[in-house]
Amino acid sequence: MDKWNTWDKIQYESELDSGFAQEVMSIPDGEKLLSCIQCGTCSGMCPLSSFMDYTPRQIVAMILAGFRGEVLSSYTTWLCASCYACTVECPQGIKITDLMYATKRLAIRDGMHPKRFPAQVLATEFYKGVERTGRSNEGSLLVRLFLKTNPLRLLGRAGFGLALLRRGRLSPKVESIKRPGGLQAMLRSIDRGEAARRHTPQATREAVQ
Amino acid sequence: MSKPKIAFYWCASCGGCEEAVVDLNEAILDVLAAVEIVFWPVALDFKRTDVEALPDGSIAVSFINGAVRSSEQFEMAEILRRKSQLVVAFGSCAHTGGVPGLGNLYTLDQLVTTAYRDAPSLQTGNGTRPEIESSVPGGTLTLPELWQTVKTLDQCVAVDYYLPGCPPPVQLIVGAVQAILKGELPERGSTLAPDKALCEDCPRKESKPEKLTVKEFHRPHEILIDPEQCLLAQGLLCLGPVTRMGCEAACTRVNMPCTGCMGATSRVTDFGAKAMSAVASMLEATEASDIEAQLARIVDPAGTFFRYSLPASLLHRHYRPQHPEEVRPT
Amino acid sequence: MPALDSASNGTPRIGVYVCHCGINIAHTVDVPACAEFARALPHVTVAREYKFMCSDPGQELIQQDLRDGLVNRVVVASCSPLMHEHTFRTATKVGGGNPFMFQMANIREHVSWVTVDKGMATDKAKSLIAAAVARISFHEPLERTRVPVHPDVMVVGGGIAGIHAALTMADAGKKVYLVEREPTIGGHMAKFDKTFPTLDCSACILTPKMSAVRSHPNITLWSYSEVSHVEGYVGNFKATVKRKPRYVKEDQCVGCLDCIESCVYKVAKVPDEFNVGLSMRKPVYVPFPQATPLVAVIDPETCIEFKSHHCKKTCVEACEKDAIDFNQVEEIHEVPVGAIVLATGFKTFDAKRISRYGYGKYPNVYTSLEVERMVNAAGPTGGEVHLADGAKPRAVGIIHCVGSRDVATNRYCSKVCCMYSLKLAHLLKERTGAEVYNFYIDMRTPGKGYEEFYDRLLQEQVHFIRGRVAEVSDWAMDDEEEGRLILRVEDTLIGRVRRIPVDMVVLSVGLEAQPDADDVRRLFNISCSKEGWFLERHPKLAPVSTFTVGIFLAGACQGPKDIPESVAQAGAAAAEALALVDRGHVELEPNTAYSVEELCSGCHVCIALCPYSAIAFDKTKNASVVNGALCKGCGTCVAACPSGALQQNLFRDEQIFEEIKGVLSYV
Amino acid sequence: MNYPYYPGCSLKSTGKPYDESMRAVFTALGHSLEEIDDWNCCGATAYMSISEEKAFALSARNFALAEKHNGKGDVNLVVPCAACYLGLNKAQRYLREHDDLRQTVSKALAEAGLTYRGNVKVRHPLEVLINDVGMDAIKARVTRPLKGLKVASYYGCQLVRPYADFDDQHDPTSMDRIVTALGGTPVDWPLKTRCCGGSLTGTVPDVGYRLSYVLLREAQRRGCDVIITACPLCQFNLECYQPTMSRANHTTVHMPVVYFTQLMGVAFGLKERALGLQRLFVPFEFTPAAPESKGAVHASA
Amino acid sequence: MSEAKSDNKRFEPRIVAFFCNWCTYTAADLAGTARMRYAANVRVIRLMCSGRLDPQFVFAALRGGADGVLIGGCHPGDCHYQEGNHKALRRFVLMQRFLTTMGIEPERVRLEWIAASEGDKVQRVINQMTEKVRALGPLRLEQRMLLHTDLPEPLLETSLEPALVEGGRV
Repeated sequence: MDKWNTWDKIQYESELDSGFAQEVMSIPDGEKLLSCIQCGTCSGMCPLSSFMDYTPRQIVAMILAGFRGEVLSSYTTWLCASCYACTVECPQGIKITDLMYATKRLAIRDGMHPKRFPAQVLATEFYKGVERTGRSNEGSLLVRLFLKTNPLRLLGRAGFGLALLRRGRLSPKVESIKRPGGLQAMLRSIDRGEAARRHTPQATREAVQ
Repeated sequence: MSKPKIAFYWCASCGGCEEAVVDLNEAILDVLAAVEIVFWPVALDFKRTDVEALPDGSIAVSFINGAVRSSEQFEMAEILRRKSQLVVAFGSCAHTGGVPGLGNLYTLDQLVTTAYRDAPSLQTGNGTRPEIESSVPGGTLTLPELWQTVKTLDQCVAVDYYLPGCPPPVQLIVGAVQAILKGELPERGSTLAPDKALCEDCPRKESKPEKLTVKEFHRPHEILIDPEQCLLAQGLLCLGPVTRMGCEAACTRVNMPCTGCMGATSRVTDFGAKAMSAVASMLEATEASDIEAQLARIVDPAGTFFRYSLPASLLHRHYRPQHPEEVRPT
Repeated sequence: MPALDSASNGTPRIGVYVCHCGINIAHTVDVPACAEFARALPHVTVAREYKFMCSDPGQELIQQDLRDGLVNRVVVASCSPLMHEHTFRTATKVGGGNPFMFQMANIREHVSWVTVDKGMATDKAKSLIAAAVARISFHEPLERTRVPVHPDVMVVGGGIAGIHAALTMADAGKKVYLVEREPTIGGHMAKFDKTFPTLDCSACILTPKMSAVRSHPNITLWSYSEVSHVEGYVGNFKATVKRKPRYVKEDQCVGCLDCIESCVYKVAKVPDEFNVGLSMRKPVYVPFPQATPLVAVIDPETCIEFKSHHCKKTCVEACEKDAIDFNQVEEIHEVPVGAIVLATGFKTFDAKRISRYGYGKYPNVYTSLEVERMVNAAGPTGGEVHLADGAKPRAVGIIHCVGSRDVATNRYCSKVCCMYSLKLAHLLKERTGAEVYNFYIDMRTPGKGYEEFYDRLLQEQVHFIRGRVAEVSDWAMDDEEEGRLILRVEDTLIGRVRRIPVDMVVLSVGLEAQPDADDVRRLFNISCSKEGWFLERHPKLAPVSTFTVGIFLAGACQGPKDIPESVAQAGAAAAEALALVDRGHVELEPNTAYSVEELCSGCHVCIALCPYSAIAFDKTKNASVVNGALCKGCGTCVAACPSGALQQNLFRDEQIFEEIKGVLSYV
Repeated sequence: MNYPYYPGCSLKSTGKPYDESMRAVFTALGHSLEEIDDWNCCGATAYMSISEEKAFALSARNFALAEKHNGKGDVNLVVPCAACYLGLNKAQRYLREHDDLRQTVSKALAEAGLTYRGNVKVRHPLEVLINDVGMDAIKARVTRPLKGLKVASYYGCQLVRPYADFDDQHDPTSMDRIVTALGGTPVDWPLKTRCCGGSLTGTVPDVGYRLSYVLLREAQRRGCDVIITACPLCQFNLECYQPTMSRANHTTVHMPVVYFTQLMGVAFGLKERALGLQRLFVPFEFTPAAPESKGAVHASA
Repeated sequence: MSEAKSDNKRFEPRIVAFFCNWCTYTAADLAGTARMRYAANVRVIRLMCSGRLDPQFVFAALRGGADGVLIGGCHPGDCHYQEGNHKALRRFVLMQRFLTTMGIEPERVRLEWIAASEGDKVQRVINQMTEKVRALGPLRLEQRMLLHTDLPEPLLETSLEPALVEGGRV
């Protein structure tokens, strides 16, 4: 009996999140999403769609249908290298790349992203790094990435790292802006704004449209 | 039976209208023979009290010239209205506001400041400004109150007839007086001048090209004016087509474009608006930029098209950029 | 000058009729409240509401009140006057009133359909009603003037639509001028091999009609000609037609083609327009064997005689009829016509605009029109389908929606591509036995026998892949792909990205308005849609007429259409044109300008303003006078008349002033 | 002319040769690049995945600094890194088009005591070289024409998509035109703008390598001598992992991958070290064609 | 979509529009058939051509209580009567200069070319204009005249002749 239940693929409306699409569409020009005709140009253009668990087109369909869990936990958005091929070619002018960013942000916000998935870890570490120094330091960034995902690779890459150092293409010195304080203040003010708006998502949408 | 009583009065005006009466020359003798003048401040020594003493309706007709801008002018207009069977708005100012009416382009304060402080003719003195009441040794002197806005006579009291012009042409005055004496007046409210535009009896009429268009506007001093040809055809802003005839083309005869003192014909609501419409339409330019360039040559639209009629026009006066408290709650 | 209101019609007794239009108006406008409001307005004696005022019982309400003498002026608040003004004017007339003692308030298009808030909608409706009521007190009875209609008609464009319209009207005994820009009539249809879904041969059904045109006594065929100027108005147009020189006397040439044979060019070197560049022609040529008229043309761009003046002129020697005349010049014809049918057709989308499909880069990427020629037995390859290198394709990919359904090119669906792609798929499979892949976004096959045709193709095992092809490229990932064209596409039904190697790609290009549609539109004084298609007067109720009465539309110049539709519409256009010219006269709207002569000072301001020279200064009357027949009623002169001596019927100053008061009378 | 210059983080490390050759080439052409003071990360790709508004704010800070740097008037900010170029361009556009966003960002800037007046033009050196400097000036500077050198221009994704308007988004040609000006032979190939895998080579190598490999493989099939790029990440991905790719695909991938500025430097006859050529893993060195024999590239793993 | 809501706190401008029959009026009908929602503040008066527009109409509307006036005609070159719209433009330019002199914000009177196919433009322009005029606040000339007049109350009515007073009353 249980076995049959696990085999049951039917999707119950009650399990879907009807508000999901609206949430995703709160980005600039997000409402264009509604005019998707499912032609698949995005997936066809995408150099990575063949590696994704859902193609970009499927993601769009799932967003509109309210498959919140599946979308936010999928690898698709994390495989997006944001090359904008889809955005440029979409016959309906949907900004699919921005959409991918939006789902990434939602996934992180709701902690639904695939755990310890390097692409996501990289983003987070990159983000933290910039908060600290105002700049990105590729060396330390990679180190932290590997530590957080697969420390063994760090060892594997050690040689390569040295080679880069030798060629002066990786510097041991940490790049930073002079006074990160000002920059941090700037970023905090945005946090406040976002927090304020998160409580009135309706407002956000109207503001953005 | 006694001769019909008539009165003359001047409000905001230059005195030109009084001149016009005098210009009747010998004709004035027939008039005087036919009527009894009971009030004419500029010429005869009657006082306000004399008029107030007269029984209501005892004056056959009052000729009032000038626009209305002060409490005194308004009171006199009211008294004369009460005392007279007929009130005739005499001249452009009483008719449509006239040149004093251009005061409506400014606030009272701007005008007073200019007149009593900024005028180049003043040597910088104590900055005296007229006060309604000013106390002097031996009592207080009072002046009539100056109004915010210049009014036409008919915006203050009911007017029976209009004698247009700055000043009204002699022949129209004579005609009017005779009509009154003979009791052959048209329906009340009408203007005692032909209801056709000036071109009709402009000596240049024949010279008009079939298709009258303007390539470029000029001001009289900019070009050598052809004494024969239609002034508009020469690019001069002649308002003859908009303006009521009756002046025997006094200006265009002497090479001056018509400025519209006689006001519009009976079918036109707003002289200036209509004038703008006609003038702009005649322009040849079609590209927005050319149009703007050409119209920019009309230096002062308000002063050009509303020289005599601003208070009577639909927009009536200048409005300062609005303050909320200015508008009564709807 | 119209008599004064009171004299003509007694004191105003106004009837106001507010329409629910089912719920179209009633769902946002409080109709009873509007009627109530109207009842209180000055001079209103009757105010009624009704479900459908345009219905017979609705009109009967008006007529009854007129007969009973309850009202002498009628205001209907319903849809747009452009929709039903005529209906209600007629109703007023039938009821014994004068059709122009009527005014309409547009509370549907301008109110109920565009407003959300019911309160505001009702207020707006009320003020529009107030405006109509205010103005109608100043209406006066008017008469329409009748002008005769010229019996001849003109058809512009000699494609299937133009041909059909011309024949229909000619058969009805009308003299028809058929003007075609190209050297031959036939249009796009002449280029096709087969037609869907019946697969009957295009030429076989078209050429008989073409020769019928040539031989029809009532048709004057002006090919290689263009309309250069049109003036006048419904029933009385004057059209100027430029006939380009062919340098071959049309009345002499018998179409023996000897001149072409003997041309000093032994081999053809000029890309052949008719074969969309797939073959070459000589400077002297006939577009195709069944060309109508079958008369040679000399193209001065490439003819040596024109370039150097030192040609041996072998063509002249060869022509027994001495038909060739290098001195021929452009002819100008000016003809009066009562009605004009526009059938100027369409152009196909330029596939170069979508560079990722490699048209113009990869030799084996063709447009559908090129393939039409290729599969045509009379075409450049004699119906042989082969690749640039002469080999037969093993696999062919047909990409749908090229230049359609794409914000970057054309937003709209070109309607015919799905079906012609199916047709080409069938023909290609039949001729080559290749694997044929159709790449589509949605299959659209509504129409008699269309879906069945789709099924037939499925049975023929043509592949249908639902997905818009991302790119056509030549980078191979394996030996199978080596040296071929690879289509990268998501098979959206399977959810997988596929790479499909083919030898030939067919781009199903969409339909676009003619590049000069905008000039043509101005020439005939009609409107265009955003995409450049000619705008019909009403999409449902007047699909073949335009906003300029007397100008009708046929075929794809009005929007993408297939052959059956074009022919049907051509028939409709012909019928409406016939109805117009057979009536023999038209009634002109009376909204013309008039001069109150005794008030005119003769300032001449108005005269130059009239684009139709309808105003002149009459010395004897000493006034400017308006010629009512020439006046089209724009009112420009009226707005300019400095002394108010000019007025416009139905748009007199006082009527408009009253209307302004009305719209501002807030409730 | 002296251009305000925004190198971006990568050009301080992995992309160092890009930075060096960029400055060298501009100097050689009689122009100069002046790094704006205290610039910060542009907030591109990875950052945008966490906070869009913050990303725009980061860009805006750089704009504000650039304006400060310039004093007044339009600022032609030269941005060589494709990712930064896109990121900053995107910020420009969104700030222009979306008022509410603009307000949020300027509020944030104020917190850092900065204002942005909107006078910055984000320009890629490639476009500057073509439009400001001009092909003739480039031709004129060439001392060692790259005769016979077959060059595949690889534009990558973010240089021309989606906002850049200086070149065709589907089939860009600016670099090819420069190659011709340098006397080389551009190789036409359909992968000019196909993504190299970006940061995936670091995060999901198996996928990242695959994307880079496809490009290198196609370039080899078409007999190229060298690939030129205009993006530090593209250059890094295509050059540094070649041995790994060879192993993974049981073939030899061997293809010099240099910055277009390095190639220009070579044609201008500039020193190897001035162009950072010594920092490459797959060496690139061009010897002008000896009479009769075709120009060749000597590269040794 | 800046749809005007019936919010009685908010100032609802009154805008009188003069649309030419062939382009702009038709476009407004199109907007209707396409069910494009827009602000209900504009009242359309149909003219056959923008060339019929007499500046008197514009001033009368303002005097009669309009807060703004919108004029719609065919695009230059598209006029159904060849160049009526040019004449409208000439008059408009002159009018604008006069309005400025009179201290009335020129944004209150707007001229737009809207073709028969541009239903969406009707929607956009009307919404924009409504918002613009809403921001400018009420014009209400009649009332502002009263504020400038010094006449005793009973005479106000006559003082406003020849204005379209009833029209303006609230």
